[in-house]
Amino acid sequence: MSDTRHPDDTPRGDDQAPGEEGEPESVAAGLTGYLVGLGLAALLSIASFAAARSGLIYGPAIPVALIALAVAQMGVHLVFFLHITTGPDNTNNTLALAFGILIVVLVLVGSLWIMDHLHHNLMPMTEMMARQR
Amino acid sequence: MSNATPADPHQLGHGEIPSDQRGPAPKRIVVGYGFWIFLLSDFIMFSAFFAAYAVLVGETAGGPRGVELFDLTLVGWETALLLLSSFACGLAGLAMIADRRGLFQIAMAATGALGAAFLCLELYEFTHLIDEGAGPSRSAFLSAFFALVGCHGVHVFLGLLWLTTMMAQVQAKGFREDIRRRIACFSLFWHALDIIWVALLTVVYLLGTAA
Amino acid sequence: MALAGVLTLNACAPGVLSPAGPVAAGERTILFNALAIMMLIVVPTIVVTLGFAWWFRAGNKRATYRPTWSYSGRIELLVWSVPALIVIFLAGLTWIGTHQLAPERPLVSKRKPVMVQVVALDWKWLFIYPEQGIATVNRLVIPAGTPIAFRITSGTVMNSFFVPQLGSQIYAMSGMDSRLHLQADKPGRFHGLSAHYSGEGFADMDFSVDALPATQFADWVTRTKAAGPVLDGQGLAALSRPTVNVAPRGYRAVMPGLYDRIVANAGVGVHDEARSGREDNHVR
Amino acid sequence: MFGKLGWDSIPWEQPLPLVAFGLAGLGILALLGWTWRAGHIPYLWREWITSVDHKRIGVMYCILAAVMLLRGFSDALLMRAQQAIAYGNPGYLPPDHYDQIFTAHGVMMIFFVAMPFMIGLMNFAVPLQLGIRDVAFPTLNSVSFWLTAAGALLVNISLVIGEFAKTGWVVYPPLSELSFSPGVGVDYYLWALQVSGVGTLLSGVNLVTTILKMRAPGMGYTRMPMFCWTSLATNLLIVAAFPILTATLAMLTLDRYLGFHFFTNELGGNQMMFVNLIWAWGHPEVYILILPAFGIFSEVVSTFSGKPLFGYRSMILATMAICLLSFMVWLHHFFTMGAGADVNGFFGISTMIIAVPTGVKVFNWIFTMYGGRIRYTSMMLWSVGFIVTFVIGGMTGVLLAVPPADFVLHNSLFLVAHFHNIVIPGVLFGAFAGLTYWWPKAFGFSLDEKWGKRSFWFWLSGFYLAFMPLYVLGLMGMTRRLGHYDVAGWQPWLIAAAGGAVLIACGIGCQVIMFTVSIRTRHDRVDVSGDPWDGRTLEWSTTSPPPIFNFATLPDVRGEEAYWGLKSTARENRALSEKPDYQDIEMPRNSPTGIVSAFFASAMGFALVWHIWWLVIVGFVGAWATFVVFAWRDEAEYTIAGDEVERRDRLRRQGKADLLGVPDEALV
Ligand code: HEO
Ligand code: HEM
Ligand SMILES: [Cu+2]
Repeated sequence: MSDTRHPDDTPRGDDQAPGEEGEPESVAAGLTGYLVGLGLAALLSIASFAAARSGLIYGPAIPVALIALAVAQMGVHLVFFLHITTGPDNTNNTLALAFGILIVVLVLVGSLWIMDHLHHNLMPMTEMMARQR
Repeated sequence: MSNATPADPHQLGHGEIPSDQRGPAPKRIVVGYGFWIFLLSDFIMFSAFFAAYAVLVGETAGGPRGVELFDLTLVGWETALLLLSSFACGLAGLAMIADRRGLFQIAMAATGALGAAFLCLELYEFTHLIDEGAGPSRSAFLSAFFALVGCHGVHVFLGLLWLTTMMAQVQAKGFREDIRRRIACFSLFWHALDIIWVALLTVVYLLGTAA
Repeated sequence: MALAGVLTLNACAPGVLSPAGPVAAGERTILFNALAIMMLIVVPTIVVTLGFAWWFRAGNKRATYRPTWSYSGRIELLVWSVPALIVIFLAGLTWIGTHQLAPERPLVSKRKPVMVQVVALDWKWLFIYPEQGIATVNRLVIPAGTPIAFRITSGTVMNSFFVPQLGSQIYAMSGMDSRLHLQADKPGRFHGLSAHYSGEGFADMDFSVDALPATQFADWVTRTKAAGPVLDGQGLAALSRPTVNVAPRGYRAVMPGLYDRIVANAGVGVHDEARSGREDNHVR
Repeated sequence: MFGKLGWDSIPWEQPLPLVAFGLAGLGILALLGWTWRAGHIPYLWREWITSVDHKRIGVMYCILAAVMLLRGFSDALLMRAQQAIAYGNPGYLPPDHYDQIFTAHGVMMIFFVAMPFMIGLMNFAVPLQLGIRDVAFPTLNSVSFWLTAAGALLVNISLVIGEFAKTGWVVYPPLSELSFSPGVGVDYYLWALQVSGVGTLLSGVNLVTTILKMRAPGMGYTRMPMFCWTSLATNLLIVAAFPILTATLAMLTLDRYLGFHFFTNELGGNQMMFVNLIWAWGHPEVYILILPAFGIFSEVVSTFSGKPLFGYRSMILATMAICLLSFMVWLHHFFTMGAGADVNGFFGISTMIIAVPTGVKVFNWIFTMYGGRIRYTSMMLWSVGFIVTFVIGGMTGVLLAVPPADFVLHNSLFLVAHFHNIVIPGVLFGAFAGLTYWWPKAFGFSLDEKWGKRSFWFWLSGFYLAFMPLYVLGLMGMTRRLGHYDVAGWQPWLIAAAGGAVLIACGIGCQVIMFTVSIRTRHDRVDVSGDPWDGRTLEWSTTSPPPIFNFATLPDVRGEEAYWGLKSTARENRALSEKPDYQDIEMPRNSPTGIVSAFFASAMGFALVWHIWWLVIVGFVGAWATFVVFAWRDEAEYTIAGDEVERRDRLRRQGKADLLGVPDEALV
């Protein structure tokens, strides 16, 4: 349905569709955005591979580095490709994202926590001894 | 509460109206927002697969572990293909804004080709693993691996189906308003798959081989 | 009032309200504490609901109509804080009770606990006494006044090991080794059952628990050792086949380490048997 | 050609379902034949089946729910009869059959009764309350509905072709794995829920978007009716929880179809992960059911007390608190799995914290009644009955949330009593109140109150008689899902419970009479004002039934209780608001996309159950092609001319003028 008062093209100052760019949509500006995004993403990907394999990072800390890099890269994708920002015009989109992330975190952290305890408590004696060795 | 004038009963265009009182949003925004919500729900679905993977990653039942199976070079190529595909998809969006149908089709075709190449690599990886006796029925770890990575693959496949449909539509109907909206949704979808891939790459392949 | 009604139940049929051991007794007390404290707010709530609903009926000319009254800071404060206070108390009770009565926590006692390994099968219970080297099916015999240290697993689907009068239940799961500590204070016979649905024969998956005085328990062990078959791998496979209403029986000896093998072999051996019976014929 | 399907797939040895199905089939055929003869088919197709109007779709959801309620309730009667007699004997139902019945009852009641009732009422009322013309995605809405119906169809087909799951409604593995449940029952479950689950998810997306992006001008967040708020919370929960269900069921499906080992006993599978995941969905699910009901009660209590809702902002806060908290408590369904005291304690406490916002809601309803002038319609009876009964169910829920208490009450009939104690007075009474409340809005005439009230008293007393004994039985150590038992002391209580079920049956009977009588006498009970209850929210500002476009011009909202404000202003000024400037209205065209895609989805689901692979492909391609065809069409909307809008709105204004006793000179 469309409401006659709001023809499709009128931009509303307060609101954006996710994926839309904030500035007046100029193709050149858009192109730069995607190029920067591509560059950053490529850089971060390479950094991830390097972190995992190069031996430059202290072994036990590799997972932390990888996770940090992954979060950074997801951020790059969100900002440069999906155009999700924290601008006032984007509040609804960001709030929805925050809700989604919250649930993802709750499900992941909760499940891992629960399963870890279950595993610890219910692991067969024999296996437990095998692991301690 | 409001000091509306008869001529402008809803004070549209006046900055003072709180943003939540300005009436229904235009269709473009409604559609984009709805699709965004859907994507978030998709992320949540993936989080369940990720949780299952994380719980089962150690359950190899005497079978091979990730380190013994994953080929990071292949995964590197996959990553590159997806990234480029995403970039091409961005270009398609720009072509649409510029109303350049030819450019749009070329960019979309590139997007699709890169995505298809990614799928081929993934299929190659899968068949290779299965041939080695490391198929999904080998252990809980491999079940979780195939399901998680495969779920992303299925999304790419459905994306390709959608992409070709959009190309055909643009060819037949041009950049109609509703088609533009759908293209915007498609590009959201395509970019979102990259985000999932980043998580996959890190959790499954890099962490799986780093340890 | 409702509480009184519930209490009188004790008499009619034994259940979780007639505890026969320290775990069940603790759980009943916690149950009553929690119930009582909640009644404190729930009963007045019900009374007030009915009261307001009655008094403010449209036909009542004496009731004052306040058509716009819809906010009161004080009441708001009250309706958030009173439940919150009750929940704080309950939370304390919960946290402490949960830790004290954790199933995996050994009971305090001067006597050395008796070990029992429990295996849920289709659809019967196998009890192995590793120290005595004997086993029983569908009848659990324990010494009264002595803590029992259970290890519980399943040779088939999920079940739950539960003796209401003794307290806590816990799931029996294939490949898992659950711990539970219970004790019967006095001699007696109790009803035990599976509290988690496990398929067609589930309803008949109950067993009896006999708590005997310590000396009689020793006698029983001796008697059991004297006769009956030996439980080995083959015997277990036969036992695993889906059947219902298996009469209680004893095994004079058990292959050593059988329980650990069942746990470790999650999914093989026993399970094949369990499965094969389910496919073709329905058990009636 | 037909996969695993053959003549022996039909349970010839079980006459009961066959006869029932045969009778139902005959009934449906007769109905269809009659509609055909009477020439109603084109009308049905045009105005209902292909309708994308949220009001019609809402009504269809409710019809689906009502029909499935009869189905689910007949299963309940069968179970109650079985348990009443099965002391020391096997009863009249073999385990094989009994186990299907309780599973089907649970599945049907949750997914195809409670959910469609709530989604249907939200669909119907939310856009009207928000002052808009439709939901965000009208065609998608129709797809959602038909997918839900397709899921219900699959469950019902399983009754005669094959079997249904015998695993309990949350299908715990390894019992639900291929090794232990080799039949097609679990497959039916999986595909029925996946198909309807997609529908539910899409409907969640649709309503979230509608509420967040499509409110009438002036309808800020803190001016939305309470029902819209609880709907928002519900749909956020749907969007957040259903994907988890989809993923979990997909894993089980992979185990069953492709030999994966997520939850098997062998090769490292972990059944506990399933339990964890299913409840990560399952707990939010129960709030998905109850929150809309809370919204309905809020509307009803406030309307019939003749007062605004007490503590509106507090209510919003409580709603959103419940929404978030519901994702932090799921472990309370498996305290007895052995996660340890820290984990159990944490989840136990977070569960009881929900009692606080819920309590706030209860007290706010009570204080809404305080100082009111309560009109005792049947809706108000349902509401008071709800409050009184629900607090008992909530209390026993909190009791179960105390792990040491749950260790002895888990899986007992005490638990069964707890959730029926919430689901029946909460969800069902809410649905009944909502149905009665919005019925005149939907159809232009009101329901018969006499039979409505009788039904209430039967349901209420029946509920107490049927479920209070279960608390007792639970304390006596009786577990759930028992087809027969050997404890003599249980039987009297089970017989009492069966008596309760009979009372409930009388309640349902009264409802059937209520609908019949009301429809027969509809001409005497016409609602001309559009506002039969002296309502406060915007749905009452339009006519009953509303025009397809709901509002001739979008209402201009100036505060909370938008319509109450309009009425007060009109009374004060002794005039209606100025005649608006009517314009053309564009409305979405009807579309068969929903039913056609659902047709393919059912075919695909059925084919997957029976391994008929060619039909799977046909189904998939068909569904995709349907969407392509839909996307291809050029005319998505049609226009209703401003004059026509004006003509229809003139009648509405006339009605309002009469209702408010203001002169209607402003009309011309
Ligand atoms: C709509 C459905 C619904 C709702 C709303 C609830 C609400 C609650 N539930 Fe229930 N439940 C529901 C449906 C179910 N529950 C279940 C199982 C279940 C279990 C698991 C038991 C077990 O398996 O052993 C627990 C611990 C709870 C707890 C609660 C609590 C604490 C609430 C709270 O939200 C209630 C809050 C309300 C209260 C408390 C009353 C009003 C408050 C007042 C008056 C304030 C003052 C009160 C206090 C401070 C106490 N539930 C199952 C079983 C599934 C299965 O196994 O098959 C189902 C279907
Ligand atoms: C209308 C009256 C109802 C009656 C008489 C009734 C009766 C029953 C009975 C006898 C059982 C089996 C209990 C057992 O395991 O021993 C049961 C289970 C159940 N009922 Fe109901 N019920 C009713 C309504 C509902 C409603 C409205 C819902 C949900 C919206 C519901 C949801 C369930 C669920 C989820 C189960 C558990 C199924 C399982 O064990 O897998 N019931 N009910
Ligand atoms: Cu719950």
